[in-house]
Amino acid sequence: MTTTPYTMTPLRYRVVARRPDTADVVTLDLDPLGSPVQSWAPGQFTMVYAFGVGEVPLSVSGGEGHRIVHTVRSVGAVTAAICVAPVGTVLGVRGPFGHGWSLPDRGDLVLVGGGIGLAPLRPLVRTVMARRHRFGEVDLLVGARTPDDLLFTDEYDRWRESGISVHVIVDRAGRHWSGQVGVVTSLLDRLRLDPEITTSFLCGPEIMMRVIARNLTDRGLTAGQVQVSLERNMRCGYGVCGHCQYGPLMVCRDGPVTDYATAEPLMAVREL
Amino acid sequence: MNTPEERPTLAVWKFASCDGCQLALLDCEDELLTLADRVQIAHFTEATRATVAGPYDVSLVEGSITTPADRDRIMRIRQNSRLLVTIGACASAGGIQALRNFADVSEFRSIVYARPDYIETLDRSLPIGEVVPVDAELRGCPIDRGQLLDLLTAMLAGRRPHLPDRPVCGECKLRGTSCLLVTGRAPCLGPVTRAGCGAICPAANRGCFGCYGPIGDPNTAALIPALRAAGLDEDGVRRIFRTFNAAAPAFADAARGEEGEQR
Amino acid sequence: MTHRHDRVLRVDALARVEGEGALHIHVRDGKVGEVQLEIYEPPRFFEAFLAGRDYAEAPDITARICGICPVAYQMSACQAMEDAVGITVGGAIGKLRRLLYCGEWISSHALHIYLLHAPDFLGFDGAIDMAARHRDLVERGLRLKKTGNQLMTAVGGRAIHPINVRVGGFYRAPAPSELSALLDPLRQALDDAIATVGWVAGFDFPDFEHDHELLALVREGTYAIEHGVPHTDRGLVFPVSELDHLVLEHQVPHSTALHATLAGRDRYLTGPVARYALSGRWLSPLARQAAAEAGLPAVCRNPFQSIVVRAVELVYAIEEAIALIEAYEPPHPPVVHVDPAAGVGYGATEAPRGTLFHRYDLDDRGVIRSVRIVPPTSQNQASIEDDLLRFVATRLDYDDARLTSVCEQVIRNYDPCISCATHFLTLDIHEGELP
Amino acid sequence: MVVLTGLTELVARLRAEGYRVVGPTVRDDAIVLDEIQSADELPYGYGVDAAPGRYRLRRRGDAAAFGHSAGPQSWKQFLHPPRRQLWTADRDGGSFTVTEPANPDERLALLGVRPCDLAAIAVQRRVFGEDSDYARRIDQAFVIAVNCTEPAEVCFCVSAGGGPRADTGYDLALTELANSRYLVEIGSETGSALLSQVVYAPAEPGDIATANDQIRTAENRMSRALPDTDLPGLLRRAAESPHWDDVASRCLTCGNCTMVCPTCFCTSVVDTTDVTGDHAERWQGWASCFDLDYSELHGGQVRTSGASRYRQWLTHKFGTWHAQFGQSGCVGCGRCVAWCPVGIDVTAELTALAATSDIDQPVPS
Ligand SMILES: Cc1cc2nc3c(=O)[nH]c(=O)nc-3n(C[C@H](O)[C@H](O)[C@H](O)COP(=O)(O)OP(=O)(O)OC[C@H]3O[C@@H](n4cnc5c(N)ncnc54)[C@H](O)[C@@H]3O)c2cc1C
Ligand code: SF4
Ligand code: SF4
Ligand code: SF4
Repeated sequence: MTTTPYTMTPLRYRVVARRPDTADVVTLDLDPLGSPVQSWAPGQFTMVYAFGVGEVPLSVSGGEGHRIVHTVRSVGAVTAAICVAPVGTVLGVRGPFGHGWSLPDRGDLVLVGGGIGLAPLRPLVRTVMARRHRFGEVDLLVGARTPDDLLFTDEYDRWRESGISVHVIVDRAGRHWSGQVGVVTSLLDRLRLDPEITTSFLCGPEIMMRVIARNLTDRGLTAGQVQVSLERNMRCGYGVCGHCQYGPLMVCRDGPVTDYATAEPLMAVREL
Repeated sequence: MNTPEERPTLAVWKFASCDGCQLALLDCEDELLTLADRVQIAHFTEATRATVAGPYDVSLVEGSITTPADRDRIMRIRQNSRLLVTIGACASAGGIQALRNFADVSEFRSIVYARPDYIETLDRSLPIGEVVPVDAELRGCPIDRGQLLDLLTAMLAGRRPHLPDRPVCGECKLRGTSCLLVTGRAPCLGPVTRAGCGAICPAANRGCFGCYGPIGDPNTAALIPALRAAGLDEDGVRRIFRTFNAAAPAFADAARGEEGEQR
Repeated sequence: MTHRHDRVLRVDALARVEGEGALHIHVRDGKVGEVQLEIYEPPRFFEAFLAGRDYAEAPDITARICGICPVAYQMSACQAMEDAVGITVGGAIGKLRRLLYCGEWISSHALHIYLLHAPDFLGFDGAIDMAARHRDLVERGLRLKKTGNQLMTAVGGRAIHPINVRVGGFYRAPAPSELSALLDPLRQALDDAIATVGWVAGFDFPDFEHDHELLALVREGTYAIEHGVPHTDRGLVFPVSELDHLVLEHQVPHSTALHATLAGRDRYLTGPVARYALSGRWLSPLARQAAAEAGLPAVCRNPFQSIVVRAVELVYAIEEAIALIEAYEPPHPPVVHVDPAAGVGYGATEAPRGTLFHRYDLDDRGVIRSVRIVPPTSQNQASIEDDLLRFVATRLDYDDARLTSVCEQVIRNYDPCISCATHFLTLDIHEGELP
Repeated sequence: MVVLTGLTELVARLRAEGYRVVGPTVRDDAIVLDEIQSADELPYGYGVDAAPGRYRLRRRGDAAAFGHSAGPQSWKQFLHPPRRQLWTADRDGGSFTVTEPANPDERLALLGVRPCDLAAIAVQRRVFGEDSDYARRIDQAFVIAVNCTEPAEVCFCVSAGGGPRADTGYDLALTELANSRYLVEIGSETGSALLSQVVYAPAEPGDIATANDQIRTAENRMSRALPDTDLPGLLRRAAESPHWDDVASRCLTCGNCTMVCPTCFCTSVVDTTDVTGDHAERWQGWASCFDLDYSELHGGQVRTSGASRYRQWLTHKFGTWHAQFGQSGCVGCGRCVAWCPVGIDVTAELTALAATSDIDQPVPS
């Protein structure tokens, strides 16, 4: 086992399976080639290096044992290189970094994932499934641009079977879509919440998280009961490069998951 | 090594320019032959008379557009190129010959030519980006060999080339040069000029004269008093902005502002 | 259109000359009627926009005329400005200038010999194709070129458009250690250059001679580079200040470029062949020996053999650079103080491809009133066309492809730098007959 | 306490022990930090006139070696290098191997570290952590501090919580007395061991008092100060102050302040390949929060306006640094004030913000 993730030198992982999720999102299973990184917790991320192309932060979206699963949306050079990497490709991995979700011992849970934001929630869903009996209502709200952009659709049934209410909504429907159309907040409006015992987990575009978090706090949750996963430019992953500063936070070190009590005043400031 | 058919094709084109920027490619002495193994040099008249028909994966374009015929030619090249990269101040901002943009061209013609009627030129020296879309720009008069190599290796690797939008000051401080403006040694455009050269001028004890053109958001207005304090008069300020990137909007505006003040 | 008695050869982009041009040969009734070297280079109006600029800007601005020989422009500009304001710059600064100039000679000559000219003799389209068969040779050329570039970078701050040159001298004198670091590569380069002479001397040269008057700067006792007095091999000697009376440029109606001639005389030739003819005896012993072993006559009249002369100059420039570095003492300060003053100043130096004249007229604040720049390529223009005319005349039996390629070779003999021909014209080209 | 006469022997001894001695020396009209071969290269007799956006060398009446204030560089040039290779990687078969560069076993001797810079070194050590290359490098280094007897007009170490006297973090600390005499305090066993190998004399009566006097005078001469208020709180409240636009109209966003600041630590990485594509490298280099691409996310930058970038720098240094690292990011060395080409002065900007902070800020929606 490696002793510390706090290094700029990557460890090698091989792509052992590759599943295209959507037109621009791919899920990769990675197994270590030599020493593995330390074990991770849901909500944490790693820095993934594509040979000669560069390195990007990616949330862990699953994995057992030493396996790490990443779900990647191709938006630029590095993510494109990772998305097209065939099985057998060796990537560099550093981490895991940051604070993950903090799951309470009991109560109701509301998980909201927008777009690729569902990726870091997926391991949380798995953990909740394993301890399902401890919690009351568990709602998972999933939003995507179009039905074709929905992630992990083949898992929704299993999630539902384990007692999680999965609600799905898209911005724009296609021809074969019989589900809901609109913004995630409209799903939220229909949920009955018990603000006393609910914990909420949000990951998606910043604007989505703000709207939902405000909605939740308007309905009586304290900001401390809402967790959000933040995103900033990252170069090191452990608080020494400075890029991910968000007010007092170093998102890589103090985040990416933080409670809304901390994030709210920061999100209110322009260009922070 | 790739077989020729698999190799991406590279074309180098020249418009109004001094050839210096394409020479930077031949100046990659240690890498040139390996590069030629990895890419097919499909059109590069400075190096070979062999030409391969397009389309081209990458076109490097040197020089500015100054004649109607060249305007047509760059459009054809654009159609034939997957990626079009401008190399140098001429291609990216019109170059030194864009000084004509601020003068009467017919007068220019008659200064140089006895029979100006033979000369067919545009009134302005146009950057390539004003005529066709451009995928990337290598700045500088001339470009930096290291940046060119990074661009080419990045394209081969699928990487984004490292062309940081930071001022020359960043590189100047990295190499430990003491600031010319602060020590009062020379007026310097470093704070508003895009990095890439390695801050070679301040290191040679002279002010940056802006050959890489403006950064993304230059505050030229705030710099001008410092240039004055370092010894430039209004005319000097106008001239320093009006050299190799005279037609870059931020520099053109700064120079025009000074003209206004003179009146 | 092509038939035996009426041919137009069009070579639309003249490869492997720096800059792009085209060649048109019109053959009528079995005789060469017209040869045109058309230059694509669109006008850039340097002489026009230099007016109104400060004297101190001329070295940087004129460097941009040509990226292949920027040092030549900087040196001629500095010299002319210093002449205008009445100062002389010599001593350690002068030596540093010569050293920088050697860098440009090494780099430019290596470029021309290996990448542009030699492929002609060996039947390749270019150096890259040549490398497929003769990788070691091309690598040797690149190594030589790199050494020249390193020298220019060490003295000038960068190889293309050096930033360290100013009227009066330099902005910064390189530390001795920065220069002595180049001694090893230069010694390697010297071996490479001597091998180069032997290699190019063995090329197959077409049987052809020219009779151009040869013009170069001459400076008693040394091979003139950054300083000298214009001489011709037919006895004309004139101070550079006579430039305007003696070097005339004409815009000939049917020509594509300004042709320079000497007043009362005719076309002439500048460049390595002229320098070698006029100053050959002041080459270093090693360079002279290399020339002798290459079988080079004292005056080389075969333009194809210019490649050998260039190789000999390469040997000389490297030796000279080594000597200058070994004796180097940084000038303190690296610049002679300049007070702007009204006046007319002239400068002439030897660019790798020939004599480069500058003339500036300054007002009392040092603002440029008018400029004249006479680059080597426009001086050689008439000679190139004359060579072409006579060369083609006896080879009309060649097929188009072969004739085209030898004509290109004739042009490349002159290492013409078309961008540096500051004022070339673009003309409408008539298919077939010329007006 | 003991007194050294001259520094020649000290420098020679350090070099003999295998240290690479780095100290102040004159270059390009400034006192820079560079490797020195002998004490002769120290800037004897040079003083500095510094003001916002202005730095001029001047001749002093004496031959003091340390009679100058902070120059354009700080010790981070050596302890946190501007550029360094993190690793190289080479393809082998379907994989690649990563190689870290050998840690140069270089031992630095830092000669003439002023108290503000000692504090800055401690700040950076805190940022990078005890298990960092930075900590290793400074632990291996021999540190010779110099008490400050000559603050510049731009200095404010006292109000930044430091002071002109070195208290910890050195092997030896000098106070420069008249006639090239140096009062020496020993800070470590290594320091004492080295000192035992050079010729010194016992301090003369009055030497210690003179030294103390000089340091006290320096302290009293400090002409700049930070506003006496809770700066993190002030900056939190001032996040949307109109004053940021005012600074932005003057600020070049050139990043000089961040580069000269001895505590600024931000870096970026650059990944490269060679022409074969089989060899890759990663390099790390100083970055600045003033660079437009510093805050880049897919689709654009977070901080595009000059105002937001200036706010980031000032707020981090004097405000959020406390939350991140439990202390201020500023040691009051004055470099950012002197080396800003347009003379923007952090103390003045903070004072201006403090003056307007009573005005109720509109609550951002
Ligand atoms: C904590 C964290 C977790 C993430 N998890 C995932 C995930 O699970 N799946 C996924 O698809 N994406 C995730 N992202 C976003 C992903 O990192 C970016 O899409 C990626 O960096 C874009 O790089 P690129 O080279 O493809 O794009 P380009 O636009 O070419 O980016 C170039 C450079 O910009 C910077 N950059 C650009 N966008 C971002 C960004 N959004 N975040 C940080 N730096 C950026 C990087 O330095 C990158 O090298 C996460 C981001 C963070 C901060
Ligand atoms: S940008 Fe400068 S170096 Fe490049 S071609 Fe134009 S003039 Fe020459
Ligand atoms: S310092 Fe300025 S002028 Fe000099 S090379 Fe760099 S960008 Fe060009
Ligand atoms: S913020 Fe300014 S005064 Fe403070 S430590 Fe940095 S450079 Fe020195």
